[in-house]
Amino acid sequence: MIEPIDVTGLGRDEALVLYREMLRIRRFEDRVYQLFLKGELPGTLHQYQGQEAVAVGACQALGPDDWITSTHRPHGHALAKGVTVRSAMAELYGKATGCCGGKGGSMHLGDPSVGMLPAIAIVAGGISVVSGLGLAYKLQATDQVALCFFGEGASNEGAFHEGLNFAAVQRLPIVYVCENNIYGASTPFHRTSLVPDVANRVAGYGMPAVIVDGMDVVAVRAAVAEARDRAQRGEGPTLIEAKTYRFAGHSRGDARGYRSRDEEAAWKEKDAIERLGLAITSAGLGSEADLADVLADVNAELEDAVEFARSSPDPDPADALTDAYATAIAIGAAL
Amino acid sequence: MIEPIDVTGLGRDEALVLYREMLRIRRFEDRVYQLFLKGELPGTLHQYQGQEAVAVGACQALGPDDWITSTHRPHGHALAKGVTVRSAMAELYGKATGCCGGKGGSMHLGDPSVGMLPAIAIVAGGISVVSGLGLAYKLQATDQVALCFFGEGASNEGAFHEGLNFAAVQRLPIVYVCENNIYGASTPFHRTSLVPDVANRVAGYGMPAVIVDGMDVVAVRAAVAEARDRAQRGEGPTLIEAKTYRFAGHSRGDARGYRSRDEEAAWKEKDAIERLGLAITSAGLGSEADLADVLADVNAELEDAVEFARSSPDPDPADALTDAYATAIAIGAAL
Amino acid sequence: MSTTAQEPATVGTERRLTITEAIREGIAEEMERDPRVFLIGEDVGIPGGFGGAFGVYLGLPERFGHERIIDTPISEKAIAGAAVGAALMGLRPIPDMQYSDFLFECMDELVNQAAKMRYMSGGKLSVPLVMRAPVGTANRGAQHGQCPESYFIHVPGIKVVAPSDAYVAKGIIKAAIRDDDPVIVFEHKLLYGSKGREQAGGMDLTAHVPEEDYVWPIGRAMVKRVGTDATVVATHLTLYRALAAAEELAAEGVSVEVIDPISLQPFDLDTVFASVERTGRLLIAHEDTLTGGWGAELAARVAQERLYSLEAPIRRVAAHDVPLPVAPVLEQAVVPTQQRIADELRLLLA
Amino acid sequence: MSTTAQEPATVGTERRLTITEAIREGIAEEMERDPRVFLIGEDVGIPGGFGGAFGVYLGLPERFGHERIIDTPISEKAIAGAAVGAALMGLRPIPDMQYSDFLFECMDELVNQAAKMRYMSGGKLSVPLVMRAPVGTANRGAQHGQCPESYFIHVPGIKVVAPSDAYVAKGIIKAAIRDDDPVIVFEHKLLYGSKGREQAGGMDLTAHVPEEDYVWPIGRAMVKRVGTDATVVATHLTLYRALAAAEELAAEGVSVEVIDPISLQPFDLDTVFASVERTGRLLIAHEDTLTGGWGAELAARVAQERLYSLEAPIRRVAAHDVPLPVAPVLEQAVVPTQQRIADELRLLLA
Ligand SMILES: Cc1ncc(C[n+]2csc(CCOP(=O)(O)OP(=O)(O)O)c2C)c(N)n1
Ligand SMILES: Cc1ncc(C[n+]2csc(CCOP(=O)(O)OP(=O)(O)O)c2C)c(N)n1
Ligand SMILES: [Mg+2]
Ligand SMILES: [Mg+2]
Repeated sequence: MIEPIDVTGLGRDEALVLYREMLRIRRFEDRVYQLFLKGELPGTLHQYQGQEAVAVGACQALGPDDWITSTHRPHGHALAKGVTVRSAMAELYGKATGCCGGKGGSMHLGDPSVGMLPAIAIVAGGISVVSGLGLAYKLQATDQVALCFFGEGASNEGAFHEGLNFAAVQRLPIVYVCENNIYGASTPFHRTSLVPDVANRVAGYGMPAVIVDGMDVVAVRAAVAEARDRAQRGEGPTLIEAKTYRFAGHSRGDARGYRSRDEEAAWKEKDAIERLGLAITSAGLGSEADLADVLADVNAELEDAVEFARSSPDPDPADALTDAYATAIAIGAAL
Repeated sequence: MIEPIDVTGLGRDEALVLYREMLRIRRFEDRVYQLFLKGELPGTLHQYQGQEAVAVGACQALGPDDWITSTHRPHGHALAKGVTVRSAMAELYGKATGCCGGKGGSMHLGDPSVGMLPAIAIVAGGISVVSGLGLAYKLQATDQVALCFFGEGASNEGAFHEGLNFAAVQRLPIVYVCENNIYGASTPFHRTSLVPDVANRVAGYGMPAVIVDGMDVVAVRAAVAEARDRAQRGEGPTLIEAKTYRFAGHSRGDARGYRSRDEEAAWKEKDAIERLGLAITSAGLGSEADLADVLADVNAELEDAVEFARSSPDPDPADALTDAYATAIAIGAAL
Repeated sequence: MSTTAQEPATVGTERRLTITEAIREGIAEEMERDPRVFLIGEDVGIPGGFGGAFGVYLGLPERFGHERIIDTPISEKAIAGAAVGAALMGLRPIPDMQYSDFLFECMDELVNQAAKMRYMSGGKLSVPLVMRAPVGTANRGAQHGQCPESYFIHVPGIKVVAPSDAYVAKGIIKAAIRDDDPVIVFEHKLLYGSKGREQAGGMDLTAHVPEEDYVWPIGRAMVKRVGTDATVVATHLTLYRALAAAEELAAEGVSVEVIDPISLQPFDLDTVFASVERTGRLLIAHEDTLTGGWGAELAARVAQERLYSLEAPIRRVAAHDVPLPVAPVLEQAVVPTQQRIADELRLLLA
Repeated sequence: MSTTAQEPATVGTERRLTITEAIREGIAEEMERDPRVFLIGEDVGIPGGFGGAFGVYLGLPERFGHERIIDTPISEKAIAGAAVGAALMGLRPIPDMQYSDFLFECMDELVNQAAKMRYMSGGKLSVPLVMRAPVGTANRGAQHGQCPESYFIHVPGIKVVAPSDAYVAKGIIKAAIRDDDPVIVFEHKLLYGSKGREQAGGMDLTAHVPEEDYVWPIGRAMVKRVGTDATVVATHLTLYRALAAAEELAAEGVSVEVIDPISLQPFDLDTVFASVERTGRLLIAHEDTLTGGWGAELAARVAQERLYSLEAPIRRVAAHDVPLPVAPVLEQAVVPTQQRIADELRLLLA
């Protein structure tokens, strides 16, 4: 039985935006998976279905000048932060029109123009780098805030410890959003930690932590908004642990033998999109028809993006040799 | 005013052993410093005066088959674990008779025959490696325990996080002894951590922590003994944070401008050797003359060691090229 | 070291295995033989899981139990550190690094600890560990396709091997496990013989692997193709591309010798020197980037030791000096293709 | 890139500075000029502290404040990561690594992040950071004396420089700060000009450093000594030993040219090629270990591009392939001494 989330105080437009943003990610991922199975997309995929409330809730609480860092599983973060569906899709196809010109790919989606670094596919790599974003904002006394997405598995990396402690000591304007989807690849968190929550780990840095229902987009948005305010007041970073679940396998071809179908079913009951949809209709913020319209829009947007990507040119092979350096050094001539 | 430590229940022999072990380290360090200033010793020194109660208390709680790991500041650990004064001194001189044959030096003192790895001078490096000692004991089901010395500064390294968490999850037989001497080089701990104690940092690993007076050798010994018992019972690792102070500078030539002379004086009042000496005489475990005898013995041992080191041969230069590999590969012939 | 060495002729029934199967078998045999051998890494033994990032360990937990197939948190420093420490205590750990790109997370443990502990102890200790680290680009972008072998030939105290077929892979993993020094074993993802990687250039590769116990000695190269006009030294996927380029040139009447060095540190220079003495021409080919790659060291050795055998400048063909792009068309513009190797050979012979 | 370049003749009053002073001045000038420049590292600005491990930053906190001289916990990954992130946001961080041996603690941030972010972004971002990392053995043993320059010439996306005198040091640190790419600046501890290191072979080195604003371009070598019979390319302490060896050979009637490459990536090959074309003989000398050192790459380039200029095999002299021992007699048996360089030159000329 799906329970609606609490939408008290939410306006109709706001509610439909949240719904649309989440649905866009879900449909993008589903569509991308089909395309991958058809052999249209090279490489591999780490998909985001199930976790949409985290990306959308978090990014909806940010301003356009706030930057995010992301992970090997960045599709949801990218779309939520405003990377266009066209440029994300084209990047997955490895096309010249992709957001990284075909040099990044699925694991490195990003776009500086919307405040997203190329995603970092080294687990916890973004935690290292985000300190510098916060430090830059602090030194320049802007009111920007940096937001760092990572998984519960990343909290076992040394980078987590060094990065969070440094940010705490420096009172950097950073919001850490840990998406605890229980598994790091095949490994359940409880086999890698004697404490149940990642939130337990930051008291040692003097950093506050908040646990939030990661299947409730409104709750995530509220938690991030509060942490952002705190950061902007100069009070330093906050960790938000969003309890969530990835509906798909870790990457393409994962048969998910390490978890039960019952567990999966229980989490599907908490589907963030359905919970918001139900809340919208129950609270009279919108009708079934409104939701269907959103779906139709999103589908149209996606088909346009697929078409765009398919018809985009491949990158010029000669471009493979540019962009390693900002000030060119002759490749092959210099050492 | 120096306060004696509590020696209730301590026997005379035991008390004098603890006294001798600490005094040997103190006098070794003082003597070595003179020799260094005279230009007899190459390289640099990180000295241990002030922290003797930690090394001695900890090592006295260990069995001969328990191994320790050490740091850039290893002289005290080495002597406490049983590295001979002769072989330690010769190693500082860079002589062939040194405990590492002149290949290790001040920062890498160690001796497998007494259960001490070459000290690791990369801050927190020993924390990485000690996991493997504990794992070996666990896999082989011996009742050995590994003990890892490190400074409070090392608790800011990623290795601390990864190592302690791994050991906790695996319930490895390890005792972590953090010597919190307040400073990491010139940097006071409170500038690098919002929490006052390193002990605050391990709850996130589900690991118990104990804070102990690091200027009380008996208290340190008791805490380590208890942690070792726990480890032998298969209950996993413990962190012991010993509050202590290095009386000398960080390394040779440190003018200690980053701390006050008042602070230094206050800590000298807690001198572990004097506190034990006073306890021995007040409790009637020994007389002033007994203590003077110990000093005389230690001094004789030291002069013998200096003589030994001075008269020992330099290593054969050809030996510089051996020992990189166990199974030799032709150096210069192979790539 | 012997100057040439060939895969032995098949005795008895042929038994063709993929590299994945060969390594699994080699590890299993050594775990059977020696109770000190154990595996440690991320996702190596989780029930219902992957058996390591490339399925190499599937079935091993059932045989050897979770005491000896140790799943860890995502903590590369902890993995490498635990391996170093256990090796120092006399065990024989096989730490697993999913992708060799993650070796950069535990460089201190490898370069400053594993490589130096024996020396610092004055030869009293040793560090017999075997780090497994898959390499090779496969449409996954800049952080999941590097070939970092060459960093490690620069670390005195560490041995580096790079097997490219199932026969050698089994023999050398066994040799590495029995070796008393730290060995890093680099395998190429596209040579595992797993299905589904054809699109990225993966090869459906098998070789005869005899049932009897054997090792391939660390430090011994294999002449994969005999020739008289030029010598190519290449590893991994590039080796197969070089062999194909050699065939291409054979059709043009040129006879190319192709050597798989297998071991990069120590390196079987004798085999290369002997070949260059005969052919007078040397092309070195690797997927690792050009500048500072192992090919530079080999070229430098030949330029010092066999200059007078050379009839033409030593050439190298390698990945261009850029990070790895993800788009297939860009990727193939970076790594050495059969085409580029053939072109380089033609220049070498011009 | 110009083929030869010399320290300019002294104009006006001579002003001799140590490398320490020159780098301090260069950093201060750039901090003055550009508010985006800041320093970050361990023990860099603590009041009453050391001003960095080698005193380079003494006085800077008083001038620029603790906002721009940032003391950190002992957390190399945090330091490097913060530098990468701040650089991506347009600032110009100078992270400090006390000893280059500790770079192995933040290899991921350097190799996987700093070097690749620009490329992965399709050229939309850049990472203008300057990592300072002192090198060189000085009786401190295996973990405090390495010369890891060569690892980094193998990282596409990173630039590597190695100044050896005060004039160049100031010019190149300023060039590095103004450069839009990540640059690692390796300086040699025994060349800082600080007292008290004579026992370990330290040199009391100063050079004229003009007051006016200048940069030494990254990628330009300097011919330190003109000669006709052989070319030596050497850096850091080994450069001075090579110059001494050249004097030694001058007494034997041999004329040796000595080149300081200064920049290892990019590398001023033109200057070396032009020299080798004249002398026909090349010796490469560095304190980094031999196998896989930057000398291998230079040798390979010459063997490919200037083979026909060579009148003798290219030789290399470098630290032997072992970790660093601590005993002075062992240490000097490992690193290239003046004696070994002179001997190698004699072999080169034989
Ligand atoms: C340093 C590093 N180690 C290992 C990996 C391989 N890897 C990729 S994703 C992953 C699991 C990450 O788990 P988590 O942080 O929980 O994120 P999730 O996949 O659940 O989103 C692993 C082990 C990696 N990319 N980087
Ligand atoms: C990875 C690393 N970073 C930095 C250093 C330089 N360093 C040597 S000792 C030291 C301070 C260590 O402080 P702490 O751990 O408290 O030990 P203490 O010196 O107080 O015994 C530093 C920064 C190092 N050796 N290794
Ligand atoms: Mg997860
Ligand atoms: Mg300390």
